[in-house]
Amino acid sequence: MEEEKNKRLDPQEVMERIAAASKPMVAGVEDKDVEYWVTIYIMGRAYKVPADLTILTAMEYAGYKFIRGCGCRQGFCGGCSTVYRKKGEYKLQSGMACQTRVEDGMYLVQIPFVPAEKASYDINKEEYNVSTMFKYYPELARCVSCNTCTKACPQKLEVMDYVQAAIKGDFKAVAELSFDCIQCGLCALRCPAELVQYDIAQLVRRMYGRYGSGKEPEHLLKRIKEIEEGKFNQEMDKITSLTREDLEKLYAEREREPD
Amino acid sequence: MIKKILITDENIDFLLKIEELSDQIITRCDQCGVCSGSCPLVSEMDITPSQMMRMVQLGQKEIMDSKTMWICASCYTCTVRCPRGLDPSKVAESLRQLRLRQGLDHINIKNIPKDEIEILPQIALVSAMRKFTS
Amino acid sequence: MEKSNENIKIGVYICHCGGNISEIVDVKEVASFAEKQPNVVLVRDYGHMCSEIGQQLVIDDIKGNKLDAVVIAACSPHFQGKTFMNILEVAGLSPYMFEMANIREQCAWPHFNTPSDATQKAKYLTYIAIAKARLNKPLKKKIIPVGKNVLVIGAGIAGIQASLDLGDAGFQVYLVEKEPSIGGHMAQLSRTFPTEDCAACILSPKMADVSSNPNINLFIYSEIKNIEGYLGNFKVEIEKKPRYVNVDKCIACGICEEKCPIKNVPDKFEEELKTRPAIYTPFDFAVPNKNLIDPETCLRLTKGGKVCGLCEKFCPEGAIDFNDQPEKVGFNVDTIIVATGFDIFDATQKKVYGYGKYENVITALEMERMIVHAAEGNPIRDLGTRIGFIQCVGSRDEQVGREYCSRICCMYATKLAQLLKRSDPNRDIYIFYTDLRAYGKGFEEYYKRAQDTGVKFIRGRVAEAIEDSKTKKVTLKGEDTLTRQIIESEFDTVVLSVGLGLSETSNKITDMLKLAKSPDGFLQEAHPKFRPVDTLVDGVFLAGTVQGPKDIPDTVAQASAATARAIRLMNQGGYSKDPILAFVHEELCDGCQLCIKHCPTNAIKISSGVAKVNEVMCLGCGSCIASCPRDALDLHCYTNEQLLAQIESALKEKQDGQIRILVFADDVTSYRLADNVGTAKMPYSTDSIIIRVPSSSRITPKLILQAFSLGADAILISESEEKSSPFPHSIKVIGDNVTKVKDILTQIGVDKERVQFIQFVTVMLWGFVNNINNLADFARKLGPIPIQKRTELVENVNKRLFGG
Amino acid sequence: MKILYYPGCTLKTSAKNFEESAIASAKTMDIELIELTRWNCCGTVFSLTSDDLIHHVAPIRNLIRVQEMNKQGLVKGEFRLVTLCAMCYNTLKRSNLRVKENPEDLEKINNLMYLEEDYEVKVEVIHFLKLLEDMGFEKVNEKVKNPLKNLKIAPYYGCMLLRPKEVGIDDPEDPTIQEELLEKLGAEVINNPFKKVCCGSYQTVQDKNIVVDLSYSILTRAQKEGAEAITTSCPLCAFNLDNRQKEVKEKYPHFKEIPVFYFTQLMSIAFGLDKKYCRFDLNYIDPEPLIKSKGLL
Repeated sequence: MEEEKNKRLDPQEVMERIAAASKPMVAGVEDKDVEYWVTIYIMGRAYKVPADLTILTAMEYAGYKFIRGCGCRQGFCGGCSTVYRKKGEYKLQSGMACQTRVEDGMYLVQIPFVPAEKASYDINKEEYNVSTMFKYYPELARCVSCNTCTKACPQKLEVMDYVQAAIKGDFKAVAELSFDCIQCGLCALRCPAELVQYDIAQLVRRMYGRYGSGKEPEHLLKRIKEIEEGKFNQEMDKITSLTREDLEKLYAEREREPD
Repeated sequence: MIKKILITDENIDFLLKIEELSDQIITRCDQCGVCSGSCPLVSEMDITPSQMMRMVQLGQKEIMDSKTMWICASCYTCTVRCPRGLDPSKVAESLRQLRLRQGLDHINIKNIPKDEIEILPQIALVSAMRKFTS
Repeated sequence: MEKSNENIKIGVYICHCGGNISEIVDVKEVASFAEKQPNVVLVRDYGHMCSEIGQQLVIDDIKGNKLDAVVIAACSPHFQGKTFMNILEVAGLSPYMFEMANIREQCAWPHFNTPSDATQKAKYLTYIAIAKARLNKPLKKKIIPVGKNVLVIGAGIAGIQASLDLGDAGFQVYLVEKEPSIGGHMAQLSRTFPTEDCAACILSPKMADVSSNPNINLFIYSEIKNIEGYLGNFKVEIEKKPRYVNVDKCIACGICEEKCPIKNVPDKFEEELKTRPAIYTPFDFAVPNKNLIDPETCLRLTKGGKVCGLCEKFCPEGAIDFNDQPEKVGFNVDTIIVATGFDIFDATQKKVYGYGKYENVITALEMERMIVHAAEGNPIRDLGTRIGFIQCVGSRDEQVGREYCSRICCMYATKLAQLLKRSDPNRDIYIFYTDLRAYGKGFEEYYKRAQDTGVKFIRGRVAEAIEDSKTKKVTLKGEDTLTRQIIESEFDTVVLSVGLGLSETSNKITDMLKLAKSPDGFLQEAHPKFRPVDTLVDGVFLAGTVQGPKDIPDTVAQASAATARAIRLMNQGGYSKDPILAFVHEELCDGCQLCIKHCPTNAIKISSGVAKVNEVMCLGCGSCIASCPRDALDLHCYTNEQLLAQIESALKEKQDGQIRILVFADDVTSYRLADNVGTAKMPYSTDSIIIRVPSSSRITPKLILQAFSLGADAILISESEEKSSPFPHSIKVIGDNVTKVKDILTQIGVDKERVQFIQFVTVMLWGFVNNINNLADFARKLGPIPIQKRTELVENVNKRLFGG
Repeated sequence: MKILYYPGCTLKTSAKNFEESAIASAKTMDIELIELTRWNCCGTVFSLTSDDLIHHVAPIRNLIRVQEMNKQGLVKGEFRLVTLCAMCYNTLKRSNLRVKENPEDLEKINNLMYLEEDYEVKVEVIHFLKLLEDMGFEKVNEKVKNPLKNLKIAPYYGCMLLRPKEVGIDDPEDPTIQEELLEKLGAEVINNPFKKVCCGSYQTVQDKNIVVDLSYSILTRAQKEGAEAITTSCPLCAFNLDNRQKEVKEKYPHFKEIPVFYFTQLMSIAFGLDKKYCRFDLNYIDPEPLIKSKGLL
């Protein structure tokens, strides 16, 4: 019955509930204040948590301390990849713990880190052509274009398309399609050909950035010129001459977003 | 050293597995040798394609240690010439898959020499991966 | 004179069969039951009806009491049926006024463990036999007049042998050959395996006999335009192609050949290895050994006017006649022997061997001609020292659509190889084979002789041949599968052992005579084991390679066999046939022609607006009857009326709670199978009554529905399995009939499984028993068909069956 | 005539010379080759095991793209897909045939690709050579401005265009389609008996001296028959016959190099198109000296 109630809410009401739930829930709010509850299973163990939390906050509510598997808490660092299954569905889905709402009967487990091997190379010494990519990641040729990676991507990127573009040597397409990749590793986990799509895309983006785009990074160059012209020397000297206490005071009063 | 073989139906499951994978009635091959005579790569092989068919017929698992099915370039010359209308290339593929599907790659793609990778076109790399890795 | 069946006098005899029947069935009870039946004037029961005394008993009764029909309840008609039919004939009655009730194999024996049921069933079977006898007609055996003329198509060794046998036996032979000389492919051969006697030496005397035999009318250089009709009445039209040489005057002196300016016409007889002039004799020992002019290359015939004409000028006998015209000839024959022979496989189709592209790749037939000419001292070309034979070219090869083995290539290759080796010992000769088939008499010894001569045999099929464009030598690539090594070696000459295929002319003949082809493309014999030279068309026989690849001894044997089979029909001047033939109730037929396509031998023709059955061609299967919406078609001895009477009497005495299964059994297989089941004493449900028909395709959907409406609980249609059935497409007809019945049953709400169609072979004893018992249990479980539905079954049956 | 065209990955990189010369010569024949949108790998090499479906997903998705382009009106009722690379042709056509003959496999593949529309098996995969043959090689002859007089060419087919029989564009034992095209271009055609022998294909990755021996026998036999150059229609054959001549030279020092063209390059020259379309820089053995010696450039 409880689950029925959640479903019928219209989006506006959902937003309000998330806002209410996101109040510093972790800090000891009594159970009676919480209106809706759901049961979720973290690595098979059941926990009763307020209905509208994200997986991340729900796990924290359940008592988990995050040493790894959490980072920006805003969905762009790719640290909190999670595999979950909604009640009654057969599919294993994946997403970012900090971006996915809990639902009643959700079974989930965190995959904090994907142990893929990133090739080491010096981008300056590499030539700008297809064989460089195959030199470091020959397994790219194993792609069977089955599109499983696209289905796993929390950022909704067209992962298969950028892998195929890589094989074709269309580096511009790879760079653009893979730009928003947060390197969460979920695509690599699902790939039947055992590729590491995001490492390949990273190499291509670096090559494209260095050789392919042909556009210079104006603000970067402008800033370097300013530094070389000594625009900030005076301010730097001021900070380096401060004592430890002054620095701590400065740090405490710094302007930052609320807890 | 001449080996004695046991003609029993014990190893029939090996034959049945290959027949199922390749969708060929392998017992229909009457060993005429046209596939071996037609194969462009037969000189590189340790056993000839017709002998490969024979060993599958008798369910001899030692065929898995031979390199014949790895030398096959899937050129289908045997397919268009087999008087019995069989397809030895499918039998070779099934033998390869039997090994690959256990997760044992035939080549280690990491030690393909770098200078080779530089000149090999994608069509070569993709085809080789498809045939030699699981 | 024909009595109407009201006052027909029937005598009924119940046989004890020495206890076989009387120990189970109460013969007295059956006898008293029979006495009460209308038209039964006399009933006897006796220990051994088939004995001398028993038979005399019947003869005296017939004469004494002027009986019109006789019913004997005893063993299976297949056992003593013929004996009793002969008695009727002896006593002056038509044998078709006799009916038999099978109360031994199909009653006493199988139901030995239920004597009372067996007795009841014996009564039913006798009751049914009487009902049928009441409606029997005094028919006579059909005598089909068959004269003594036979057409032999094709004058190869098969046609020659058949013609000589028939000629010697005093039959008129019309031998038609499309080539300008008789002899066929055998004339082209050098020697023949395994005895190596020279083909020409043993063939030419036979060819001479053909021309000298008075009974053989040879139509040489002629083609068959049309054949119509049936056994005893085949109308044949042939066209004699113009020779432009008067055969009587020509003495084949050869002067015209010297004078003729055209010298370069490729000679088909020499497999185009040599050329001939426009006016030529087919070959040196040709019969008739006369010249003819080739219309396509003769200057006069192609250009007309006064061009050339040298042959006419120099012919000492004035035999040249440029305006010779094709001549049509027609005649009638009684039987036909098809001996149109084979064509060798067109080796250009096997591109991988390069025939036609590579100079030194030749066919075995070309090699035959080369050996002949080499033996005469003027070889056509130098064959070099390394010669390779490739076996199975166009045989055992699905890539060219020819799966069969041509049987003779292994032996002719072994022969050619030895001849070549012996004529020049330092030649290296190799034969590439997969299976060396030396199966015949003396073949294995001949194969050993080849090995002694030094011919080497490589077990492996050649994969491809490649010619060196400069040296013209041909490299053969293949695998020696015995040592699993790859062979790649050069040869001066490569000989392709080409297989055999049906000859082109045979296709035309096949269409005219509507003969069937077996999957390998050759003509289909009536039965591979028991009628190997017959065809399914009565009076047409096969001889030689037209029926399949074979060597000369088998061909000659088959030719003589075909002759014997033809003589069997022609010898007594007539051929008697059972009167079980289809006929038309002319008053009911409106000439709608629906039945025509249902007759397997298309024996039905429309004449003066009404269908007419050709009694010679009719097989008596009855499969046409179901197709007639107006029941105009019927079958003698198994008329609708008779079958209906049998069905009614089978179901009449059915009490409530009882069930009755009707089994329609085809006489060739199912009925005999039922007998075998009885002889093996294998019990089955006594609720089943077996009714005998020539083929179950006789049982029309209407009859089945009527049987259901009369109270049948389930019906089993059983027919001989297609492969061993004498009736070509009965299985398909029965299938359609049963489907129609099942649809109607479903429409009316009766379980369609009440009618079953099963194909049997005479050894499926358990199959027969289980089917009947299962059907009986099934019917018992379902219970009888409600009365209302039974009447509905036969309402507007025609509309349901034929629609519209 | 507008027709959809599937390039294949190698034609976009190391075999650009094949693609550009093809597009240019097609345009001269007023055939507009429209590249398929969002095409992916053709799924080479056609998977031969009966129970394997995943490897047919890639080719079928390409064929779905043809459906999409028709629905979007980019082409009207044009369900033919032209391929240039023989390997792509073989894989796409055989997969198409596979799903046509096994509807239950098609259903599984359609279910797997639920993000795509269902494939309705309407697409017909044809090769550029077959397209030209169907249009009639005389039309090619009409466009020839610069006939390849006394340029002795031995066409090479390899395997994927001819075998197996159900997809072959010509007789597997005696192909003549390239010969007819080259004759129409004015070249002198040489028959190389090894024109249908395999080049070793992907073995070039695992053990290149297999390829070295095969190319050596194919090339020397062509030279023996008098050929001055080879034509092919597959980037892998081109690589094995052209680039591997380096290793052939090392193993057989007396071997004389011989240029390997794509047949579309010869078409471009015969049509008198600008040399830049042929991208001879991508041919390993530089063919320009030969062409110049014939006065064709």
